[in-house]
Amino acid sequence: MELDSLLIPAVLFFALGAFAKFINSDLKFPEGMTKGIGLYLLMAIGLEGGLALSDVDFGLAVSSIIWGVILGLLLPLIGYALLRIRNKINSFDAAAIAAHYGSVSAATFLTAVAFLDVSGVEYESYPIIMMVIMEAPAIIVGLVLAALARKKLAAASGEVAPKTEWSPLFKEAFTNGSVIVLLGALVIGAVATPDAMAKVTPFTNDIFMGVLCLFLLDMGLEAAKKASTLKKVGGVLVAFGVVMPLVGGTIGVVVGVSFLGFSVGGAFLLAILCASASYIAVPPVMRHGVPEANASYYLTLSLGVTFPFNVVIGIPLFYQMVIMYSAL
Amino acid sequence: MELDSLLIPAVLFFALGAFAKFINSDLKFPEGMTKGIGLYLLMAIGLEGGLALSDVDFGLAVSSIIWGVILGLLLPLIGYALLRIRNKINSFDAAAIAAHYGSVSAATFLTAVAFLDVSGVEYESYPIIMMVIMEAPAIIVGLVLAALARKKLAAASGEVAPKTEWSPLFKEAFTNGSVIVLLGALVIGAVATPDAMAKVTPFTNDIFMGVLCLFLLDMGLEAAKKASTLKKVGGVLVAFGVVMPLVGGTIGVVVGVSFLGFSVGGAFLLAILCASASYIAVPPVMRHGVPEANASYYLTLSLGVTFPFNVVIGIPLFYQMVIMYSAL
Amino acid sequence: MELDSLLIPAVLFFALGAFAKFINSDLKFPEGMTKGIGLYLLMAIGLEGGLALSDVDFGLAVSSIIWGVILGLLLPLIGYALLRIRNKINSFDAAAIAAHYGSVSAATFLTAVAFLDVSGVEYESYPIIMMVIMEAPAIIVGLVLAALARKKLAAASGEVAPKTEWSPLFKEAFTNGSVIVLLGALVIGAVATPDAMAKVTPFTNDIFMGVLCLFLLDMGLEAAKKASTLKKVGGVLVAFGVVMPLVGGTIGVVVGVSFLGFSVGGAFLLAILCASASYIAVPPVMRHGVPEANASYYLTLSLGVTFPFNVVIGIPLFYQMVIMYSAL
Amino acid sequence: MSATMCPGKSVHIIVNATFENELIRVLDKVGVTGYTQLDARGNGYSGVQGGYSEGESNVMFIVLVTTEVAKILIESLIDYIKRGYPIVSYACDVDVLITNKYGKPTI
Amino acid sequence: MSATMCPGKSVHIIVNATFENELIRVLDKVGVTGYTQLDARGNGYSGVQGGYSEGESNVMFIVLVTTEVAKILIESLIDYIKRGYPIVSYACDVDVLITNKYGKPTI
Amino acid sequence: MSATMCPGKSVHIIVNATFENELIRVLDKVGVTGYTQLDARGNGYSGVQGGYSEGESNVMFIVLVTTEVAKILIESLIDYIKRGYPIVSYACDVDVLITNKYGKPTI
Ligand SMILES: Nc1ncnc2c1ncn2[C@@H]1O[C@H](COP(=O)(O)O)[C@@H](O)[C@H]1O
Ligand SMILES: Nc1ncnc2c1ncn2[C@@H]1O[C@H](COP(=O)(O)O)[C@@H](O)[C@H]1O
Ligand SMILES: Nc1ncnc2c1ncn2[C@@H]1O[C@H](COP(=O)(O)O)[C@@H](O)[C@H]1O
Ligand code: NA
Ligand code: NA
Ligand code: NA
Repeated sequence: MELDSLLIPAVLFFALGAFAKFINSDLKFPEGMTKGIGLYLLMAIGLEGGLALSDVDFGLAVSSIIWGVILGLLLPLIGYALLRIRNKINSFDAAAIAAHYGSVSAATFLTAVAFLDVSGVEYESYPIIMMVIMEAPAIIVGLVLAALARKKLAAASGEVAPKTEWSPLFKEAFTNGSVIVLLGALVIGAVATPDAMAKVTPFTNDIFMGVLCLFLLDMGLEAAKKASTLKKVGGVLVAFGVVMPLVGGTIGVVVGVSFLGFSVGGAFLLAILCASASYIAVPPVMRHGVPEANASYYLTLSLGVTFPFNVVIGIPLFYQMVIMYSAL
Repeated sequence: MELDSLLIPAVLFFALGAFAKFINSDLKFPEGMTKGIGLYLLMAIGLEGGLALSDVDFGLAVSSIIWGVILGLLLPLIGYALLRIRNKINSFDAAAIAAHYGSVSAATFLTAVAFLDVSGVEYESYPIIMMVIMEAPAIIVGLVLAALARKKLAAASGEVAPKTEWSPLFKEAFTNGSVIVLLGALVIGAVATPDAMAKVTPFTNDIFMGVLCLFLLDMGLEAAKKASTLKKVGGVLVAFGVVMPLVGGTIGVVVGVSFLGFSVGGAFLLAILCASASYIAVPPVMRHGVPEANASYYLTLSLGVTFPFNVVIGIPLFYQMVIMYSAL
Repeated sequence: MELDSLLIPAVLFFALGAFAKFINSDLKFPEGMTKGIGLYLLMAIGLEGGLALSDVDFGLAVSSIIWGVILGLLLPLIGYALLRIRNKINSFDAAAIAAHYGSVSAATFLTAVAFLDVSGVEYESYPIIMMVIMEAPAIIVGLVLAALARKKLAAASGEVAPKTEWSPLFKEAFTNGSVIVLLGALVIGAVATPDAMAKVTPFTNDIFMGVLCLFLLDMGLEAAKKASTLKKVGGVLVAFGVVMPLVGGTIGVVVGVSFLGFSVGGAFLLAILCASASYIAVPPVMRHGVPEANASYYLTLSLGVTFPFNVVIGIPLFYQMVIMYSAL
Repeated sequence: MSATMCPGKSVHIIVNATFENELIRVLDKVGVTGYTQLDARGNGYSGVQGGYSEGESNVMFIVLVTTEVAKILIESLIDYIKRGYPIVSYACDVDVLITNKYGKPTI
Repeated sequence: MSATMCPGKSVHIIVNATFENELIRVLDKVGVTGYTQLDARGNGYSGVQGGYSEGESNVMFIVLVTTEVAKILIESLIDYIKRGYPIVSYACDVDVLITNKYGKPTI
Repeated sequence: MSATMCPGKSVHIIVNATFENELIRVLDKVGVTGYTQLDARGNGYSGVQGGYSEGESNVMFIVLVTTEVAKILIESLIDYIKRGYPIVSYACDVDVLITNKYGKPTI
């Protein structure tokens, strides 16, 4: 099983991309291509989730949403605490990084879905809803932590802390493009007539897995490029990039199985959501909201460390973890 | 029926795009993506039309072409007359805008096709041929009207009007990229062997509706962006952007049902052609041919007013109109 | 048959692109689109080849690889000799051009595949492997020929020849993006489970032919653009652009039928590989490795002369040649 | 140069693409008559901006202004930097063609 | 600067992308030795050019020329503007590296 | 200009896109503090670079440097050209805003 999971084409294309970068190939995607594919993937997964919503248990959907908010608030706090141990990482960097880990990575999620599809394992659509939900709370926690840090710094130097303009920052947390496409497609998938949706399925479903392969090829290139700058980031942060997904994933397993009663597939997807770190939606918000933080830290960590870790180790690991924990 | 028509995914994605812009989301398509998708849509619709040409009645095809030319000449004249009432809009702007409304919008046409497909209504392929035909006459009328205006202006100020170089302008009317792809694909669809075409169908047909959704998502973004600059354009022009499609669409209904004897689906598509305004092919030609006109006027009108009007109101309206008029 | 072969949609779209350029249409693909489609095509053909590898005869596969290397070394030497006849073309230009003709054009190969598919002719997967193999040897021959020319020139002028840094150049020969994607997809197609591959097929197989049409539309535009600068290149080189594919293709027919025992389809594809000239992978390597050569020569030749020659004349010609030669 | 050329400044501002809209607001406040935007990549103290995502792309603004407006614009940029935002900027003496089809001042 | 640098002008021309080919014809007529083109967006009297379609994109040409050719080029541009076309242009004193692999004048 | 502006040079380097990484190595060797890259098309003695493939695209580097570093940089470029590579380059006097959020020298 474990080895097999690495032999799904999506993961192999990720490895191919990383390999190409490793041997210094000139392989390069045209600008905008990956962003375009990313929009397609969000749209497709959203429609798929929306379609599935018709069979959804309302009570469980509400519980999922509540748990999504809780996890979105809890995980960045844990991340911040881990990063601030022994004061190695400054508060601004810690706040910005923590926000990334409280949020989610759609690419990791989709690779996990590919893993389940290929293995023939069923899963609920609640985790897709949770993916939409978990973005915003983590961003808000990150911004609040940074504001507190700013206050403390100002107090220490006897100055008045500059006032943070919250409203545009909060707005960004709720209106970023990924969330809109995902949530919008979810709603459209739910309200459109089945006949109409059937016309859309060849695009959003049939060719999905192949497109994902192309996407992960470029992700492999980019992750390897980021990984090649790891030494600038330092050992403490790299360690965090591995430890945090383990912590988050484990929490996800427990919540998925014990608190939400998901099937193996569903709990596994929730674990992946908790383990993954955003690298598209959150970075721009943190650039604006926490300009004091070093942007290369969070991009390197989430794309160069945590994303490959989850794809290669996290996916088979959390799958086994769910099976074992469910069997307890 | 009416409400249902708005629930087809393509229209919903258009609304999603407009909504994203409305709440100031940072959602953005990578440069070139929409243009690329547009090329695909033209190719696909052209091939589809070409395939259908084999079952076509030759006499009716010729009548359709003749009517295409007539409408392409007539509509911009009507548009110009409407705009020049009470002399509120200067002649150059009126000429340039009129050309856009005599021409057609492939995106509106495709949304109408999606509407028919989802509703399970049949339609002939003649309107596709007419779509190709209607581009050029309208452009020429626009250029001639502008040349007359130039002459009049020169006469008024006692100067000699600068000579218009017609040939490069006419050339542009017939060789613009959209027309070439559409017409070329039409011919290819007609001459290629059915076996060969069968290999192309999964790309041009099966995934078509899904790609259209993605396209309309970006159209929604752009239309809303344009609509947000409406006040610069002024009330008279905005009113024209609503009245002209009503006039054009009504003429289309009459011609389609009474003069060409199309089915409900076919007459409806012709009405949409007449009601729609170009926003890709005509603007560059008018930039060159009528540099005196204000480019932001015609782009704002066709994309910011008439396109959304047709998608949301025109499509269900003209469909009802065809049904009622046919029943007379 | 001959005429029919030109009526496959892919070739017709190529012609449409050339026609559009010919009438000076403003048709233009957005930047990056063709490159993106090219990556898709390489990925798709690689996976397809990899899937087919399971039924492959190991001995014949090894022979194919060996013959790939031999042809990759032999063809550029023949090309160089032809170009240097009567000393009309300088050594650097000849070396750089020869490398292009020893290498291959995936677009030509895919058009040939489309031709076979539409004609319902079977073919082996060995030529796909050979396509991967033939890139590198030709590049190396080109670089060595240029180094020799440099030495001779230096000797003639009494100077010491500048030392060529081989290792980065050789590296480029083996690590260029096209080779990596093609070879990588081949391996992935071979090792991935059939179930997993089945999920990818709608993307890599079903829509393939349609995507190829779009690709060839742009190739037509570009080839015609290049062809319009032919007079800068001169008669000798243009003649070479037609003669060399005839020589290469004939060699390919003989090797395919007599030495490798391929079926008609397989031998035909090998002939096309030998007849075609690279226009994506080799140019950048020659820019670096033979900066003395004129880059516009080799781009104009391979894209403006040889590519259209192969698509329009070479494909039906070599197909007939294989049939006749096999019947001997 | 000739009478239709008028001396001015071209102010170049390089900024991460996520700040594009914000910088446009800064320019609007200063009241420039226009600006040109170029998508850019780059390298500097914030590391390589390779163009992969918006957060790793730059935008370069070129703003043609009179010497007086240049001063005001640069003061605004310094304010902006002091609020913590990273931009790189430079100015250059140029001759601006003031003939235009609108008959309004180009700078 | 050093002897391999030669004083000249860089003439910058910003024009709507639909006029790209036309402007190239203008440059060809003037007989410049080369030019560089950058895809651009922008804002000015014609409104925001956001890059959505060709009609809403700009191209910026940079042309390196001698002071004499600069004059001729700018005259051509003024002619062009007078025919009704909107362009924005500015010139800048530069030192051009004249060493090149072709042994021909760079400007 | 004001005290926060410091005179320097903007060195512009136009090179075929296939040499992008090589040129970055040249810049790194000279030890510049940063650079900005713009994707470009163009025309010159090597013919039209229309942007179709990497081999037919240009990149324009803009490097802000002190007058001293400019000299060193241009020497490196001349070396590079002598090795057979085609680049076009020019330099311009500019005032660089030296205030930055890193408190390190911009040039
Ligand atoms: N010395 C320089 N010359 C040209 N561009 C620079 C220079 N330093 C920084 N930049 C540009 O400004 C951006 C931000 O700089 P920084 O904040 O130092 O990372 C970089 O990504 C470059 O595009
Ligand atoms: N003051 C300015 N500074 C820099 N670029 C400008 C300026 N004014 C106009 N432009 C550029 O020139 C284009 C056309 O200007 P306009 O004709 O005024 O709309 C704009 O889209 C900008 O890219
Ligand atoms: N006179 C010039 N002005 C501006 N850019 C130039 C000039 N000459 C050459 N270039 C640029 O430099 C590139 C290479 O020039 P060349 O090596 O002469 O072909 C061209 O593609 C242009 O982008
Ligand atoms: Na997470
Ligand atoms: Na119309
Ligand atoms: Na060959």
